[in-house]
Amino acid sequence: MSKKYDKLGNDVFNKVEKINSELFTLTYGALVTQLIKDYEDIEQVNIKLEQMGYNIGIRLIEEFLAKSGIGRCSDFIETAEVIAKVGFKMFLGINAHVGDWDADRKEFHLTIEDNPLIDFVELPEQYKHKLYYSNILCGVIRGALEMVQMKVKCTFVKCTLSDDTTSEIKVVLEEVLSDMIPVGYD
Amino acid sequence: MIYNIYIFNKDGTCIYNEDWNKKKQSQNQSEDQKLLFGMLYSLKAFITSSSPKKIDDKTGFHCYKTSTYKLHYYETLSCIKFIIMSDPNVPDLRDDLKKIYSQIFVEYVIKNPIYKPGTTVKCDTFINQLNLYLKQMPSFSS
Amino acid sequence: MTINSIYILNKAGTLIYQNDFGNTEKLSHNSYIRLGSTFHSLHAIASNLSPVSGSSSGIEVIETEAFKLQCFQTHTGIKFYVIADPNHQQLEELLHGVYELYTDYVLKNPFYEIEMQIRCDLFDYKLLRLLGVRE
Amino acid sequence: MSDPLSNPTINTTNVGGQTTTQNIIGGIGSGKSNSVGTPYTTPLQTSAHTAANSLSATNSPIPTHHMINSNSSNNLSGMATPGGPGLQQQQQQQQQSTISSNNLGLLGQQSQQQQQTILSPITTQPKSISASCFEFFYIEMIDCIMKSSSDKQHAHKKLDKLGFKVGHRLVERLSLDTALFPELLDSVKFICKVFWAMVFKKTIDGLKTNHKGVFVLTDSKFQWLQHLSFDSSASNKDCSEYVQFTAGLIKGAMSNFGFKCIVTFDIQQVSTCVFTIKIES
Repeated sequence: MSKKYDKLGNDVFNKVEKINSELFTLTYGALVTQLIKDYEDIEQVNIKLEQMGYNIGIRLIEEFLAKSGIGRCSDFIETAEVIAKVGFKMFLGINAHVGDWDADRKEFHLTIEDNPLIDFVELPEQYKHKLYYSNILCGVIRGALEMVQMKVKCTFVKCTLSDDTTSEIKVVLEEVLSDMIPVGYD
Repeated sequence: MIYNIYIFNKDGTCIYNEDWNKKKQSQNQSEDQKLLFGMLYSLKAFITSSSPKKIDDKTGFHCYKTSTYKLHYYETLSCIKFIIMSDPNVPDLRDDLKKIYSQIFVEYVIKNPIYKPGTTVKCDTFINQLNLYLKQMPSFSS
Repeated sequence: MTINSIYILNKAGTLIYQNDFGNTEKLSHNSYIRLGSTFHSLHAIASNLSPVSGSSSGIEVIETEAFKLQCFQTHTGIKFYVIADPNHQQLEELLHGVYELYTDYVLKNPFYEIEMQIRCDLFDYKLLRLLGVRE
Repeated sequence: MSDPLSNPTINTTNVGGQTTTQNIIGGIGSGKSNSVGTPYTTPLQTSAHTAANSLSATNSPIPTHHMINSNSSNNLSGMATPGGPGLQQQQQQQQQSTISSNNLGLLGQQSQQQQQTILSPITTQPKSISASCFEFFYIEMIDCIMKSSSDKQHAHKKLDKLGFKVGHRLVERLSLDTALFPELLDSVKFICKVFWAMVFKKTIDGLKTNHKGVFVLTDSKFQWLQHLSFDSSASNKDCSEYVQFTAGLIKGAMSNFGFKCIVTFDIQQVSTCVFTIKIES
């Protein structure tokens, strides 16, 4: 299945309008340092980045659905593949891999390769394992999936900036939401 | 002939509604919108349960027709509902609704920094682009 | 072109006849009743929602990716609707045929009480032949 | 309009198997500066131009030959033929960093790599992301900064500072090989073409100067306002916060070239932005 989505991810990425990633990397870096100045408490910065990601996700999902033409995913496993192979490729031009599924297929890890956000970034010692520099990505996934009826929790479990070998996000499916029931209807 | 367009968002708010060539003056527009949204909700439930084979409750329903009008329907996976009412002989407008979603709504509403997701749509460019698109359709005023 | 099922509702929207054909999986009798009354109310709301002044009929056709529903309402308010293959083109004709069978083998049957459940074997038999012929 | 020094045509096969002919024409044409009776003369000296539908055809008073015509659908942007090495190098780098396969619609992904390796084997292949990804991030960043302080002016200052930091570093990366301390005029021109093309995928449409340290840059289709539109009955139609960051970018870029300046801007009808750079002596 992931081969199919690999190809789709590449096709969509070739079609979309692209810009040099340095502008994005440098602007994101400037924003993070600004937030660190504003909030001092690193945990607050993590939360703010995730919240910003959420606000981005609820818009970005529309572009994703419109441009990729993806239909409904049959299950959470397919959703994970679509995020990794189409979503990350289409927007960030990078590959991500799905792995470490739990027993009842409600939780998986997303491993991200050459994440443009952290190009040329050196995390000072005092922030290692405290600041989740790319936490905005967790928010984007949460926001986007909530718009397609999946309530998830995303957290960074490994980050190369904190000297881990890989950058990994853990995605946990908490609830499948149903359509809003209008008032007065059973 | 196209009479009107409705766009509903995830939680049932009518975020956009415009009429053209509409002959019947409705007393209370928001009442009509609620009635329409509620009706479509139970119509989709009806369709899902009476369908002989498995059907997607979002992309399954295409349109319905009465003696005086035809309602065209397109719902995205993100539960944004696009509805056009036209005269009964207009062919299925699903592809047009899809184009309105991906080329006009996403570009001029979702990507409009001023627009806050979930609120009613009043962006000028979106309205102009939508009217431009619909009015060049042969079935718009035929 | 497969015909999946046929429903007949009386003036009040109560289900008076339902039959499935081919390998359409069966639902419980109560769900058929519920579906019938839901369609009845949708049919009515649809005519109120008409954007055009003047009276509008209720839902005549519903098109979906899996089936097409065609409805025929008599002047006396009886609704016949059929659920069939999405590309079936002769559903209107078919419903008229069913209506004729209804007038011949149900209304003319002295033991049939108006507005009540239809349990006339002859009607069933003729209906199957009508659909059989059309199959 | 085609230049006698035209290059051989390179046939690049599109990913979809459809053969496309890329007619790469480039030449160091010295664009004549033609001042239209305005006090400001237009020194914008063109160094390369595209053959077809170059901007000068759109009767803009300043015959700027559009270096990269982002909406030209069929031919590749101008490529410098044998000119000063520094210039050629800068062309290639800017050429490769702003090829957008979507705009051209014909260049497939690997034919883009293959074409790049011919042109610039040395510099690393730049990563690209989708433009809408940055756009969504930008919308959220502006909203976040504007909400981070109650005083609007203070928030604008923050945006200006952010832009400054990014502009300074971005130009650092882009101008690896321009002269160490370029002249004032060259720096502004660099911003109008190379810097603007990298950030906004088009070049500045008009540059004027009074030769006394004031430059007026006009972008008639400011990219970051393309999707912005107000409710017609809205009273407050101020969208300056979406341009303030760019003013900071310019300031940062200029400071990297060693020029301290003040950058103001004015948003005109539809989405035209006029930036004024005042050099502080």
